[in-house]
Amino acid sequence: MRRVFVVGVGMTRVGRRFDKGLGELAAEAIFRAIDDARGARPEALVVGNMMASSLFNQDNLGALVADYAGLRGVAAYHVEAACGSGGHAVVAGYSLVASGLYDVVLVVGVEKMCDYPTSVVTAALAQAADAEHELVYGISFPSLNALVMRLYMKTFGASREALAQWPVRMHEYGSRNPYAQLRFRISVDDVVRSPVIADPIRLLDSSPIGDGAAALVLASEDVARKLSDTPVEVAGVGMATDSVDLSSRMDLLDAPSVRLAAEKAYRMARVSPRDIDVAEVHDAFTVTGLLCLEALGFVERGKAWKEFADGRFGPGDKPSVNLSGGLKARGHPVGATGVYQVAEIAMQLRGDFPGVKAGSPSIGLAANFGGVATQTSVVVLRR
Amino acid sequence: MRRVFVVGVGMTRVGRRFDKGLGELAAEAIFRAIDDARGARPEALVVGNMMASSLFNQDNLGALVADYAGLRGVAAYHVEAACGSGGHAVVAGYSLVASGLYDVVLVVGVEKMCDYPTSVVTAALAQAADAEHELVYGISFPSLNALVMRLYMKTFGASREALAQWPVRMHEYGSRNPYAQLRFRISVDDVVRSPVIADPIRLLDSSPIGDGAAALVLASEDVARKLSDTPVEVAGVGMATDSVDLSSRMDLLDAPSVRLAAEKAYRMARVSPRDIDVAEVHDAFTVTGLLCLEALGFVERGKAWKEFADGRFGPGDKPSVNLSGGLKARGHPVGATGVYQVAEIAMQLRGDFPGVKAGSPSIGLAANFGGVATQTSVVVLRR
Amino acid sequence: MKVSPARVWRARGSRYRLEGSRCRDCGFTFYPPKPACPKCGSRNVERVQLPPRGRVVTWAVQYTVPEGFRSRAPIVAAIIELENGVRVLGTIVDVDPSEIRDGMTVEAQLRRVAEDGDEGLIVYGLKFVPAPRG
Amino acid sequence: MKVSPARVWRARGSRYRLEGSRCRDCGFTFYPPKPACPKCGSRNVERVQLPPRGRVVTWAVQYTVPEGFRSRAPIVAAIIELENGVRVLGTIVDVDPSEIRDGMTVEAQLRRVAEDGDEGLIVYGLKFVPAPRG
Ligand SMILES: [Zn+2]
Ligand SMILES: [Zn+2]
Repeated sequence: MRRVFVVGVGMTRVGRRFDKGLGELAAEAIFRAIDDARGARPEALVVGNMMASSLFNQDNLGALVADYAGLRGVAAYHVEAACGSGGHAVVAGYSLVASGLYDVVLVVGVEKMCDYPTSVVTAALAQAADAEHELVYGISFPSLNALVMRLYMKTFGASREALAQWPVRMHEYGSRNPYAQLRFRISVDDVVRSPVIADPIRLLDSSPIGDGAAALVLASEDVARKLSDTPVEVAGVGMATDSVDLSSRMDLLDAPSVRLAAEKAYRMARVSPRDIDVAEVHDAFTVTGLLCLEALGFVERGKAWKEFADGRFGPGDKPSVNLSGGLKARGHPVGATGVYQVAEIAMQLRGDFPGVKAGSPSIGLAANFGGVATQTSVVVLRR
Repeated sequence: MRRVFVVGVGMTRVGRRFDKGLGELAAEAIFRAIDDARGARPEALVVGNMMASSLFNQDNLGALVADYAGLRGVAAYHVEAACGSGGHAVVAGYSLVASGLYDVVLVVGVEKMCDYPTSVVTAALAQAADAEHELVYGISFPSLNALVMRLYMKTFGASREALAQWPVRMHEYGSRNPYAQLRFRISVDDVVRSPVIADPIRLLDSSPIGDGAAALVLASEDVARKLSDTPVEVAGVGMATDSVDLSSRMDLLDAPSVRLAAEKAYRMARVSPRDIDVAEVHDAFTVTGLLCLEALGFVERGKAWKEFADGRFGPGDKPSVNLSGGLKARGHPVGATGVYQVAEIAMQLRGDFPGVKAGSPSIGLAANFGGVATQTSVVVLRR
Repeated sequence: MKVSPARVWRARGSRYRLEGSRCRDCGFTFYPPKPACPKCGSRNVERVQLPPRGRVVTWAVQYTVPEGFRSRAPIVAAIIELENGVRVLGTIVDVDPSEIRDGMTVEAQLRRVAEDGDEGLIVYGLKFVPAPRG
Repeated sequence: MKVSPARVWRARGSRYRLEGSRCRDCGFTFYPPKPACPKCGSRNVERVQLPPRGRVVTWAVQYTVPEGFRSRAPIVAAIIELENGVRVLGTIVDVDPSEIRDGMTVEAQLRRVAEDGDEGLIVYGLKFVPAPRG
C-alpha cells in the first residue's frame, strides 16, 4: 500500500455565504489548499456533498467544482454519505492515491444550507433517514437523534445539566477558532433554556445550519516531500455501515458503524484508542458526540457523559476532543464537515491550527458519519 | 499497484420495475453477482446512482443498499456523476481494491426512473446540466444533445438517414439480449418518423427511461482465483471532466473528457485503441455514441457516422461496439448504466454474454459519461 | 416528498398492514421488510404480519418540522416495541405529548400521513394511538 | 426548481446583465463567469460585460419539457456566438421555431424565465429574440 500524506488544507469560515454558489465556495477552499501545498497540481478531485441535488438541482457536481476551481479536465466524482459525505470523500481520495492511480488528489467538501428556510433544510436533512418509513411521516433528523438522547439519559442516568456541558465546552473552543460559525460562549443555563427543536433536543444541543467548504491536497510519499515541509500521514482509514432505518437497529445506544470503522482504521495505523492525542468527532447533536467517544473506545459505554462533564477530553488530555468547537460551534455544513475535521486534525499535528491547540500531538483521529451513525468514516493521521 | 479482477457480475433486465424499490432492486443484482462469484463476501460497497435524491428523497444510499442486500456493516458510499455515476463507481471500487484497503468490493449501479411522469424525469435528468444557466430556462438534457447533433450533421455532412443506422443496429443487438429493455427491431424509416423530442433528436435517437440495477464483484489477485475460474482483469481505468455548462466548451464536436479518460486507461493497460476487441460506449443519444467512437480513437473525427453506417463496428470487427444494444436498446437506467457496460464486457471476455457475441475477444472497453460528455470514466478489461 | 402511485403501492405491506420480515435461518424478525436478514445476511426471509400493539421505548416531541408538515406540528416520533419484541419507529397521535410515558401501550391505526401538494396523491400509513385498556 | 432570494440574487450578473469572465493571463473570455480560467487555470479573472448580440451556431426545438415548463413548450435552445466570439447557451423566443436559421442574428432581452410554483418567487433572466436589422 502506497503511503498517502495530507500536504495542504484550506477552509472557509462556516456561516451564511449568500455571496457564493456551490462552485465558487468550493473553489475558495480549494485555492487555499492548493496554495498551502505550494501550488500543487491535482490530477483528480473528489467532492463530498449531501444537498446539491435536493436544494440546488445540481448533479454532475465533481465536474462542476473542478471547472469552477480552474481544474477542468481532471478526474472527478462526487461522494454522498449524507452528513458523512465529507469523511467518505476523504477515504475515496485516499484510495485514489494509495492505489497508485494518481499522485496528487484534491478532496473538497462543500455544502450550502442558508439559502432556504429552516423547513426546507429540515426536509433535505431528513433525506438521511428512510424515506419510505421515516421521512414520509414528517419525522425530522433532530427527532431521530432525540429518540437516542432520551434513551441515553434514561439508561445511563445522565442529567440534562451534565449533557449541557458538551455544547458549553464546544462554544468555548469555537470562540477561539477563526473558522467557526458560532464564536460566542454559552452557559449550561443557556442550553437548558434554549428553544426545543425535538424534545429532549434543544437548539443548543444541535449543530447550526451553515454554508462552508473545506479542502485537502493528498499526495503520494515522494511527491509529498516536494509539496510540504510538514506532511501529515494518513495512517489509517476505515468505513462501516448500519441500517438507515432506526426500527431495525440492534441497539440504539451502540454505534457499530463507528466501532467497526475505527477498528479498521486503528488496525491499519497500528494504534489503539489510547494512542490518539487529538480527535474531532461527530457531535451533530450532544448525544452523538457522546456515542462517538464511547464507540471509538475512548471511554466505556454509558460513561462519556460523566467523564466529559467532569472535565475530561480537554486540551492536553488524551485525546483532546473537538478543539475546533466541533459540529456544534465550528458548524456543520453537512457534506463538508468530514473534510473540515481532517483538515483541523492535520493542522493540529502540524502545529498551526489557529484555535485551541492540543499541545504537541503526534496521532490524531477524525470520525464523521451520515445519518444517526448510519455510515461512518474514521481517519487516523500521524505526524 | 495491486491487480484487480472482476469475479462476478449480476444484472436485472432493464424496464418497468414497479415491484421493487431502490434497495430491493439493487439487492436483486447484488445477489446475482455474489452467486456468480461463488458466494463472495464483500467488505465494501460502492453504489452508483443519480436520482435517488431528486426522485426518492433518499440519501445515505450506500448504507441503505448494503442493508437491503444483507451486507449491514460493510464499508459503503454512494458515487454520483450524473448518468456517468455507474462507471465512476466502478473506478472508485477499483481503487478500494487496488489500494489494498479491501480484497473484495461490490459495485452496484441502480436507478429507478419509471415511477414518475416523463416531465418529472426530464426535470431530474436536467440536473446533469448547469442549474443556474441551463436548467433554469427549462432546457432539457435531450435538448443539449440535440444542439450537438445538429452541429455534427452540418459540420460533417452526415444525413439524417445515415445517423438512423445507429438506433437500427442497437435494436437489432438489443433484440437478442435478454437483459435489454427494448427487444424489437426497427427500421431507418421508424427512426426518422418517430416523434420529435428535441429537434433534431427523435424518440428513437434517444435511450429509453427504465429501471435497472447491475453489480460487479471486484477482487484482488489472490482472492480472485478462489472466487472465479474466469476472472477478468481491470487492466486500466481513467476519468476526466469538461465543463458542466455547454456555453464555455472549447469545441462542441470534441469530447475531451472521453479522450483524456481513454488516454489514461490505455496507458495504464498498455494498449492502444487498435487493440480493443469489444466496446460498450455511451449512446444516450445517437450523436453521443458517434462522438465516443471518435474520442476513443476508434475512428477519425467526423467519420464515425459514415463508417458506422457503412457497417463497421459489428460483431467480429475491431472493436465490435454495443453488442448489448447500448443505452439505446439495452436501456439507460442512468446511474446503473456504467456498471451494466462493464458487466457486459466482462461477460464478452468470459464468453458467456447471453446476447450477440464478439467472437473470442481478449481486450474490452467501457466508456460511460455524465452530462454531455461532462465527466467520463473509461475502463479497459482484459481476459 | 415526491409521491407516485407505484411508490405508494410498493409500500402497502409495510405502511398499511405493518408487515415485517422474518429470517428463516436465524429467526430474526424485523421492520421494515427487506430482501435479506440484517443479522445473518441470509436471503431466506419471509413476509410476516407484525402485531399492532406495543410499548413506547423512547420518544421525541418534534416542533421543527419539514416543509409540508407544518399543520401536523408538533409530531411525536417514537420507537415502539411490539408485542413480539420487534421494534418500529413511528409517530404517536391523538395524545397530548406531555402525557406520553415510558412503556405506554399504543396501537397502530391507518391514517392519512402526507400529501403531495394541494392536488397530488394522498399518502396513508400507520400511526400509533394510545391503546384502550384491557 | 427550488428558488430562493439569495440564489436569484447571486446570479444577477450572469442572468440579468450577461456578465462573463475574462482571464487577465491568457485573455480567454467565457460565460458563465467563474472564479478561475477554464483554459489556463489562472485565478486572475475579472467580470466583464458581454455584448448582447450574436449569431445562432446551433439550435434545438424542444417539445418534451421538464415539470414546470409545460406552458412554455416548445422551447428553442441555442448556442449563440456573441459579437466578441464568446458562446452562450440560451433560449430563443418571439419566433416561429421553423424560421430559425444558422447564423441568424439574435439579441438578449430580460424576460420572465421560471416560477417557483404558484406562490413562490419569479425568476428573471435573459432570452434571445431575433435582432432588428441594422
Ligand atoms: Zn438471519
Ligand atoms: Zn486563462
